[in-house]
Amino acid sequence: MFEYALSVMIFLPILGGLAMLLMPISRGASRITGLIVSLVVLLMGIELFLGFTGTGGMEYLENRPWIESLGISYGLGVDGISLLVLMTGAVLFPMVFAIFTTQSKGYYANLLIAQGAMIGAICATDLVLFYIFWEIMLLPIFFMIGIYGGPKRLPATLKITIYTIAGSLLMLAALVYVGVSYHNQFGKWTFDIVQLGALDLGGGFAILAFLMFMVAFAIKIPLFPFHTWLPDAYTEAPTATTFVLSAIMAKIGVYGVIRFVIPVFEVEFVRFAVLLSLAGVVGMMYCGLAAIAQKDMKRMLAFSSASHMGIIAVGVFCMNTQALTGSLFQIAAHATSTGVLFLFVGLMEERMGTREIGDLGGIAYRAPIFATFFAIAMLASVGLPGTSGFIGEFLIILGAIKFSGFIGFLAGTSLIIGVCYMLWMFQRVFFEKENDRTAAFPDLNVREILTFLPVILLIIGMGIFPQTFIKKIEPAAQLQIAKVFAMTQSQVAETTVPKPGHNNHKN
Amino acid sequence: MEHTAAYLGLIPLLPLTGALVIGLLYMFTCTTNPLPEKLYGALACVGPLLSFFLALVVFFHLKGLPPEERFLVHNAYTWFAVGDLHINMGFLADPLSALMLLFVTLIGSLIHIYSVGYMAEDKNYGKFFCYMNLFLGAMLILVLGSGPVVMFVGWEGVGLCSYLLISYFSEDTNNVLAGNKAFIVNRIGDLGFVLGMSVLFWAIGASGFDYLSLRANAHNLTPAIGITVCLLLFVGATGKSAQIPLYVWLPDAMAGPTPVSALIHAATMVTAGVYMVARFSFIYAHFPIAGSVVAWVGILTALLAAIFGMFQKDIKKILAYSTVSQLGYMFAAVGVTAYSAGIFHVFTHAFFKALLFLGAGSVIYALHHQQDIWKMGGLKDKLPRTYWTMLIGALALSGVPPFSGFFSKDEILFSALATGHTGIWFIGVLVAGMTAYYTFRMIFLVFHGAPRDKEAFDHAHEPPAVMTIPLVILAVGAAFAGVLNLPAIFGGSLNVSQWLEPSLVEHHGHASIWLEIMAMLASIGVVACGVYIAYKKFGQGAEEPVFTGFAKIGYYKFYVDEIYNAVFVQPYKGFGSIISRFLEPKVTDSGVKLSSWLYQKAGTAFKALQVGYVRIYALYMIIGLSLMSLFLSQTIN
Amino acid sequence: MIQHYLILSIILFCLGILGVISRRNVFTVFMSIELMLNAANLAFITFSRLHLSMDGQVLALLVMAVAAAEAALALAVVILLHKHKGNLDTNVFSLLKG
Amino acid sequence: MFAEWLFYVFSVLSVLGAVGLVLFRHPMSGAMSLIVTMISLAGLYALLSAKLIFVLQLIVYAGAIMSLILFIIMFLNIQTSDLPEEKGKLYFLAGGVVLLLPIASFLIKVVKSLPGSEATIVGKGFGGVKEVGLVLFQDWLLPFEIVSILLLVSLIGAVVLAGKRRVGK
Repeated sequence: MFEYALSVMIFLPILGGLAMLLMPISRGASRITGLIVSLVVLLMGIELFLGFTGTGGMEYLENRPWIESLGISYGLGVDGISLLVLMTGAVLFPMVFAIFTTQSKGYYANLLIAQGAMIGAICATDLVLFYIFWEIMLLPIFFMIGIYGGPKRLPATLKITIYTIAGSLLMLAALVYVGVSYHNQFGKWTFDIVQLGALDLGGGFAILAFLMFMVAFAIKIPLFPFHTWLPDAYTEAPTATTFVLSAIMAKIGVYGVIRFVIPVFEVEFVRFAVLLSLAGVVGMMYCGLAAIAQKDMKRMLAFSSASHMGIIAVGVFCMNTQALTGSLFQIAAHATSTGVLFLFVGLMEERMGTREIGDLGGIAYRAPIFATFFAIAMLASVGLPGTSGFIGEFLIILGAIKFSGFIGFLAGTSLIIGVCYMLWMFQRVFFEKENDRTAAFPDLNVREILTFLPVILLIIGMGIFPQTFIKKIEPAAQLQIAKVFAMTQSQVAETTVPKPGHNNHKN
Repeated sequence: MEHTAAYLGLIPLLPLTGALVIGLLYMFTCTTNPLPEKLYGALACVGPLLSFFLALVVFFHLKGLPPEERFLVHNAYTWFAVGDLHINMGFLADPLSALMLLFVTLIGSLIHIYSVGYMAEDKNYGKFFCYMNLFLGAMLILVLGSGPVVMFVGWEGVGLCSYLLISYFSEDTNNVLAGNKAFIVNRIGDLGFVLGMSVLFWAIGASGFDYLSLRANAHNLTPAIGITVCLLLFVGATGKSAQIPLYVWLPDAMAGPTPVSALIHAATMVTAGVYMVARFSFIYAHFPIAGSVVAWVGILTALLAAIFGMFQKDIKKILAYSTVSQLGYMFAAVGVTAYSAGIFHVFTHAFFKALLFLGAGSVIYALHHQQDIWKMGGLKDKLPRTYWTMLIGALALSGVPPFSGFFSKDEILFSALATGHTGIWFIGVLVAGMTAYYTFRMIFLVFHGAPRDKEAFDHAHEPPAVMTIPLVILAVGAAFAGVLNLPAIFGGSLNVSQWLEPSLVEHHGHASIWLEIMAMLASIGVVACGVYIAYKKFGQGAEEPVFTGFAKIGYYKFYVDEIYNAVFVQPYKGFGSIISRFLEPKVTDSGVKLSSWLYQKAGTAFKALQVGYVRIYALYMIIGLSLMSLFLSQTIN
Repeated sequence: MIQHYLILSIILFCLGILGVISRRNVFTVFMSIELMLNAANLAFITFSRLHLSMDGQVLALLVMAVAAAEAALALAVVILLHKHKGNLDTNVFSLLKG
Repeated sequence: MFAEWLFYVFSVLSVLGAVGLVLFRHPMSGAMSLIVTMISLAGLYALLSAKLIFVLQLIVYAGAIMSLILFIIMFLNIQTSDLPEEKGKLYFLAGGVVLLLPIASFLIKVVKSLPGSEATIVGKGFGGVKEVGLVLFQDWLLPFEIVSILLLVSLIGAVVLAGKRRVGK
């Protein structure tokens, strides 16, 4: 029965969400339905995690021909690269349903659909299937921002739509190129990512296709300078959407680079790695600096999230096992820390009607539990040892140093930049004098404590016992890096041996 | 042996558990029905005392082993392993860490006991002890960590606790700002530490990234990488141990409660940098150039801080600068490869500086939070126990024989001379005089002369025994700790140095015994001058002077804070504003805005074509057909 | 010879197009369309003759029926137009303007 | 030979009629010249041996449809003042000719490439009522029925459109 776990995890939420939209049920009932569905997915995710052996290959495979004339199949699978991303998608959703009790039915339904589509995008092993889920995933996001967002939601929706659609179309074009190239080289159609790895691409078109893929993912990550949709969208989106965007969707961008771009475009990837990692580092610093000037807490966190995504991206571009593992780990760590921070901000906004940092103060005195939870999530987000944030950040910096000392140094500055704005915000919001607004702030109630506690424990647990997770993802990372190096080495060997008449063909 | 090694994990775990228990109790009860303070006090002291006891067990276990086998390793579990990088959550006890362990737990316990009295009136009693226990746990991880990464856990952990405790009185913005400053400046240092670790790992870490493996592989380091590693790690040390250029946070850190200043910002955490350099002696000893940098930075910091210390009027600020200054000495010591001398100074300094801080705390407590020494005076009779214990501390700090500070400081100065660093020796002696001057300036102004604030004076009274007993214990330590490391000329045999021998890689300088005696006499003479000048100026009571000229610059600490603010902080914030006000909306976003603008313009342009008359649309069709025909006609024939 | 019929059909068709795009009088436009239909019919019948098959003629027949239907509707519209707007200018119909 | 001669006469007449339609300002004149074209076309159909279509062209087109148009034109009693002012007509005409030339030349090229054939009149067995009827009611039955529905719909549509509206709606 469990061999169809992935399909169930994908389609249970999607069908649940659609059914919820069609059925005339109250908002309370729809919240409970959402909670139950997401809890089922969570349990399946945990079962899947425990059963995952972590040998580096794909597990829980499902494969069914779909459009046979074009070699497109319904292929699902999980390996070390997707495991933690999948887990964030499976684990974090029930919190949203548990905390936000007053939203409308469509809101909950959209959340469920988003979850299903995201899990689909994470599990897909077929490029076309991935693309389809990737697009489906955006629809509920648009609706949620556009319908349930803040006062400036329409421009924000428009911006994210333009950006992501542009990216998606570029990706579609590149995807077609990849499929056609495969057909030209091997005489058959396939979009299966494992087989596409055998492709030997070269020349200007390959670079163009690579850049198209990269732009699509860079927009989603978001990588500097494609990040400008993020502050608006994150700020205007309702809290749960911001949470989903930052905790899961951004990660799918990084995941997409690792899963689909690196195996196919090894040579181009190696060639552009320095540039891309620079973009990551610059984005990290740029967004980090921008964060300190924000007055709106949510917007500040949005910039902080972008800043962290920059550092995660650097880990991917450094091309060594440590950095890649660090990035994969940091994906989960960042989802738990920054994602939860967004939820906290949402709670504060719900209770006090404002997120302006200047309006707040002294919350720690009234709400010690809330303040403690917030502080733990915040410390994880600045990478304090003992929390989940440290392991990933350390591994990424370590790997970056090997890649290039300069990049490593710049990546390291995230230690400082992150702490500056976070402490500044923490001081204004939780310390100093309380005012009328914050004096009435109630501490977390039992339901909320029970909701947040698992994640807080996870943050600490991932910091103290990270090996539980790392041993499942590390073999896959090692395999991936080994493939890149094998491929580029052979390419280099090929280009250095002069072949009369064929010299100009490569490059 | 295995049995004792297992204690190593327990030592930091005990205070951490204490912190957890206290924290949870406090968190869930503080707003509804606060628990009694006694409960928190008792809970808080259990962990440190048990740790101290275990530390003694470990220490004596080590002592029972032959010198070259004196190390215990306990690998609790694999923390994380990626590729060649294999990090154990491991704990190492060797002579060096055992010594640190011993005095950290001892002084930590004493200060916990003292705090029970000092913090009695505070409403957030539980929170305070939660942080204190957490700090002690982190400090013990720092000391016991079997490799740099585990050490870094403690390293950052103590930084966090330092932040939490400095901004403890968080309703006052200045305190929180001081906490932020401490954390951020420490983080700058931590960046150096992380980068240093990374470089070190890629150089020699593949076969094990703990001290023992690194030490075995240290000979593989090339000079370039070795020096880079040394300097990067030293950046980390300057952050944590308040050296130039990152010392600025420590004086501000005095915003925290006084026991915190004593424990964290005098006795333990700030010496972590020295400990770290000593830990990496197997690298530093190979690269004298890096060592010289360390030594010079240290001694210049000592000089600078001593200058500042001479002009301060806040009793805790004086002690803070004196701490910075003494830390400078320690770095000078480890810089000239006299690691054992440096560690010994860490050891004695912990006693006398904790003593001075706690004494200052007593004074502040007695005067109801008055910290300005120009508002004190004549307290000798009111607070006799405090006076005598603080006097011992002051004598030790000034380096008056036979108190502990004399031996440790003299060992440092002699090592500098013996390894040929005459300049460092000269500055060191000068600083010794200045130290004596400002220490006794403080003693005279606080305890001698006539009371300057009559009302506060009348209300002053000796604090309770729970506060004075730790003072006495520390005073005993401050007075006699020097005996542990008596040099040969006094008939001793450098016991501490010998004890530390297996942990360190030292190059001993050779100098004649006459040189040693000359140097010693010189420093005693300078110290005597310092004390004398202080007595002449302040011994009989003096009025608060108005600072002019150099003194004014000194009082304002050479305006370093202001310069840093102008050079680093403001530009940083400025960048932030520029990005969010100008760069982000106007430049980076312009690509999207441009494309949407283009679409709009193109839309307007095409709108003109949509005239609405069907026949015009037919015309467009014809145009299209016509063009197609033109194209197709070429394909025919 | 048969090609001349087709060429004539092309010429008539083009003249019909010309009438549609250059004239604003509803009647003329309408009749130009009729002209185009006739031109098409001519082509059909020519091909029917060329291939000696009846299908072309049947199609022409159907076109005539459609033309009749069109005429009935179009003229009704013209009457309405004249009733409401009082003139016969096709430019009155500009609701397609964006 | 005679047939060829007839062809040229009819084609010139039909083109003249079409040109008249495009150029005459008043729709009445246009309609009259269109009738010329229609009748000429009927002649051409006859030359092509399409007897039935020849008859229908005369009866349905030149007869019924054109008289309906004429009837409406007269019914509306169109004065010269009712006619739209067509100032740019000449430009449109010239432009239209320029645009249509490539299309026409392309089509003519295509036509030229077709196999040539004589258009002699075929006697019995072609284009009569019987032949057309057989094809129409066997192969083309469904389109035929659809066209009949179309006619019905347009009939109703015309009545509804041109009928009187109730006031206020």
